[in-house]
Amino acid sequence: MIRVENLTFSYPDGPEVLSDINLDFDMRSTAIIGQNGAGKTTFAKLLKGLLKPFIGDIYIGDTNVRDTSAAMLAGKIGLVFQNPNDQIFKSRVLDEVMFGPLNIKLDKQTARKKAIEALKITGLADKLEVNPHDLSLSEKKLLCMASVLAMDTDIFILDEPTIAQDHTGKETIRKIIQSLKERNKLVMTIIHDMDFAAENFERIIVFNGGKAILDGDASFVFGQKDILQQARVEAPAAARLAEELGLAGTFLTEEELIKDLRQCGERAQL
Amino acid sequence: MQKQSMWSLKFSTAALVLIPTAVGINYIGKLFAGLLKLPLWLDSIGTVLASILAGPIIGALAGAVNNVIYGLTVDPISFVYGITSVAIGLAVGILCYKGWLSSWSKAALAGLIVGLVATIVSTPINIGFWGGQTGNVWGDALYAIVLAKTDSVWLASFLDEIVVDVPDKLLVVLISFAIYRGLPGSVSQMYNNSNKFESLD
Amino acid sequence: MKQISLYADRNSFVHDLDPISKLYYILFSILVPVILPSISVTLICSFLSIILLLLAKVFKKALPVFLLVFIVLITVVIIQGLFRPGNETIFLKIGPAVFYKEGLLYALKVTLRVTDIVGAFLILVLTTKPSDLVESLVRRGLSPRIGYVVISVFQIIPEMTSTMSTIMDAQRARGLETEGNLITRIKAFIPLLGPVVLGSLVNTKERAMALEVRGFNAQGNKTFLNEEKTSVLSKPIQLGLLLIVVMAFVWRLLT
Amino acid sequence: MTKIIADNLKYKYPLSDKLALDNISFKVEKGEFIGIIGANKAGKSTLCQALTGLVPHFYKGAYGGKVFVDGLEVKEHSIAEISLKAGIVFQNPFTQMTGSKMTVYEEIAFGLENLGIAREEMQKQIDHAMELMDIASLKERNPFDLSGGQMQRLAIASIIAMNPEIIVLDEPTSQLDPEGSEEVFLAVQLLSRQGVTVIMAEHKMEKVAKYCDRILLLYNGEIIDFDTPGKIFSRDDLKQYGVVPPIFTSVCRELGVKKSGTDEYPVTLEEARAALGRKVK
Repeated sequence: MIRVENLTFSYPDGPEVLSDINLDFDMRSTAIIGQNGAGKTTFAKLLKGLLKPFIGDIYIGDTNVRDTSAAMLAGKIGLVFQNPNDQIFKSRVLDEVMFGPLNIKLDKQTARKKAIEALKITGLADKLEVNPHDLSLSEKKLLCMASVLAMDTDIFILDEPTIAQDHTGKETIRKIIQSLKERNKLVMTIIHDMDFAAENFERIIVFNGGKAILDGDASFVFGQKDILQQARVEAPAAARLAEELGLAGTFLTEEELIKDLRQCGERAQL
Repeated sequence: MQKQSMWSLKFSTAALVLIPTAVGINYIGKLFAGLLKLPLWLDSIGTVLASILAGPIIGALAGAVNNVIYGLTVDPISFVYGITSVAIGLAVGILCYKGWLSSWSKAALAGLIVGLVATIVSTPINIGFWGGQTGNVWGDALYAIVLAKTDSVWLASFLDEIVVDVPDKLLVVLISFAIYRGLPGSVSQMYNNSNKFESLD
Repeated sequence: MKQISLYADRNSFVHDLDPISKLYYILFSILVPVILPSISVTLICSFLSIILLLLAKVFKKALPVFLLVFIVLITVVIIQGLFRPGNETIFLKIGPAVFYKEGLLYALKVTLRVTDIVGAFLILVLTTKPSDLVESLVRRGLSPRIGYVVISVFQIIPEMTSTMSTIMDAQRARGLETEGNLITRIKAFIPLLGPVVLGSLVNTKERAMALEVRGFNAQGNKTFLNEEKTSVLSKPIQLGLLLIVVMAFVWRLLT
Repeated sequence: MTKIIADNLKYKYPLSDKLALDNISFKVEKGEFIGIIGANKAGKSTLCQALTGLVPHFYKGAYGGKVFVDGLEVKEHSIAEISLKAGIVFQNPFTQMTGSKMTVYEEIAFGLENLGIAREEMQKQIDHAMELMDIASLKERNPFDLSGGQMQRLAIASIIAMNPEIIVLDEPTSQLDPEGSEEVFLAVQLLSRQGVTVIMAEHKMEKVAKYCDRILLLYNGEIIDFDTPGKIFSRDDLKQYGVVPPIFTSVCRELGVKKSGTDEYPVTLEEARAALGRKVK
């Protein structure tokens, strides 16, 4: 879906933010993790065509991002920004969600249909007529997700989706990611919430100092304790508990850990 | 709830904090207009919004502060035109209080009035300061023509200002009205300084 | 963070002066040429400002501002020279354009007056930290709340400007076109400005609360962290400037 | 010594027809570190604001019952008066900066200037607050140039410098990265050890379990429970209030492993290790 070749980037007069990144994105859902300032958001903006590579190339399908504009890429790749206040401007939830689809030249009927679908997935279907700024921060974040979902792109990038979400909100986002996967979309995220990343994403890439220093499935990545420490990334809670208990292997979720501990218990009883 | 007098000098903190925000909006409006290469200034949206939300005094203060800041940061001449900004703030606040900002057609009319007020206040300043010009290419071209034809500095200067100000203020008031109508209740009621909380005991 | 203030940090006796004396100087520069409206007086005042700008080592920073003003002044010279009512004496003929002496003299007067006033303001603006100016005024009775309002703009504008690029990105990511014909560009204005306005209005609530819990509305006298900047020269300078204004006035009455 | 007393507090925002807080009664003793948890819209922020006078003085609306902070009845005193007793820190560090000060040092001074504190005293209090929040090295920096975690610690320092007995924090780490969050938690813990009474609304249950003495569980504007982390997270019905306990607790609950000698499940990594370790080995 996406091919990144020898990508290097720096802002004018600034130091290098990304250096020599080579990555291929297949259909596996992918989480990019790493400290603030590791270059994650810049990377997402480059994929989205909002910034142009300094050196190197990015291909979305067969299109080189260099040869196209952000507005033209809008129908192919969706990016949900971190702060909903940076994009909400309509006075009705439905209008806000229809804005994107209308921009990519869908007719009004289709745009409305897609918008309502997206609002259903995000659990906001009963709020079509509400003023977006009367929503809570977590609902606003879901609204922004809906406004990108409605554009029905093949690729979705979510920037810190779980910030300000309580348990219910996280469950909703989990379901959104599931349904996107089922519809054969590539889902990517930039995230600090390691528990959520470990549970919901197949592939994890660790950024540190502008380089992709680790790349693999979640159990591989969270098993590399030394490299994680160097990138100052904390492993998911389940993995930390397993380590404290001296269990062999990497545990990503509560369920995996419980299963293993049960077996341990049974073995002890035998 | 009783409607408070529009001339009250007791401001809530929210209303005061609205002033720097309004100045910021003015600034950003001008910046975006420049970025999009629009042929107008659109640099008083914040002042107009402040007036609509918090009354003529806050609007006038926002106008004054706006020009003081411009004077301190870009162009000292702006200090002098602070009077125009104050007038815009007052005019919008009064019109709004009298119920003029209730429909698109009324808002458009209000925009024209605000443009006229701005022109009437600016013209003497233009004459005193520049001999009547505005620095706007189209306006000044008209000024030159009228001056050559009629010998009236006042008429020329007035027309110079009006062709620039009226379309700009009309659009500014309409944009502000559009934004205001889209505000949720929780934001728009924040700035009125309604007196007391009720008791549930 | 990018600063919007024009203040230039230098070492000079003008910088060391208190802001209030500089306000007196502005008053002086406006009043004297009004009281004695001759070209030579205005010329002297303008020169005085320019010399002070040079001594304060900020003349280079003043140039762009003067340039901005002079662009307008050029049109004044042209239009007044050509069309000013009362133009009689031909001064210069360039092709079909005829410049008259009366109009040009008038334009010269406007130019000098503007230079004088802009120069005086620039001395204040370029050599005084905005916060020092406002603090001085607050000490002299300006409401601290209004003082806060003025000073906070200097930080709020850069903050808002920096969200501008994020908003551009966010809306372009949703397919908004920001280039193209006039209609396209006009259509882009609201989706771009809307989030700044709404976001900043929502922020005013939290900022107002944060201020109130830090005693913004406390009764009683306020104190200041920084000591007031004073100079032994302040009083003599302020008195001297006032004296000149009064003398100019008397001179005007007598002659 | 009791620092906070809420007695049947009720509150309704203007333009709303539903009580945001209802029948809220509890007491907090000096030096306690209290966590407020609950789903979004449970009333956490409103309660935080009610402890510092913003509810009702800033919002107006309708108010009933009584709240005392350090002996002062909130309803009867201005926000400025209450701020000497109880300070509050919000979610977003940006909006808490006054925007009128050029350095960290001056930013902290803002509140003290408003209160009319004498200069020497002011400097002492600022230095103390900077040291507690570990930001003394940032003294001359522009507040807006700081990282999120640094800025939030500056916000806390600005409140601490005013010497309140109580500090209320409304989800202070929700916008920060893990590193910034940890910085803030450690700083707040330090405050609590100095005898300051801390009230913190928070979503990160792992942290709440680790740092808080007691937890107030809110749902729909009402108090469901107010007890130790062990007791709260051992409740069987937590999920129905939109709260999920730390993973450590769920794992132990699933395996039926309790803290030795109690009827509670472990809530922190250390407790879980201690309890499970016996089983694994």
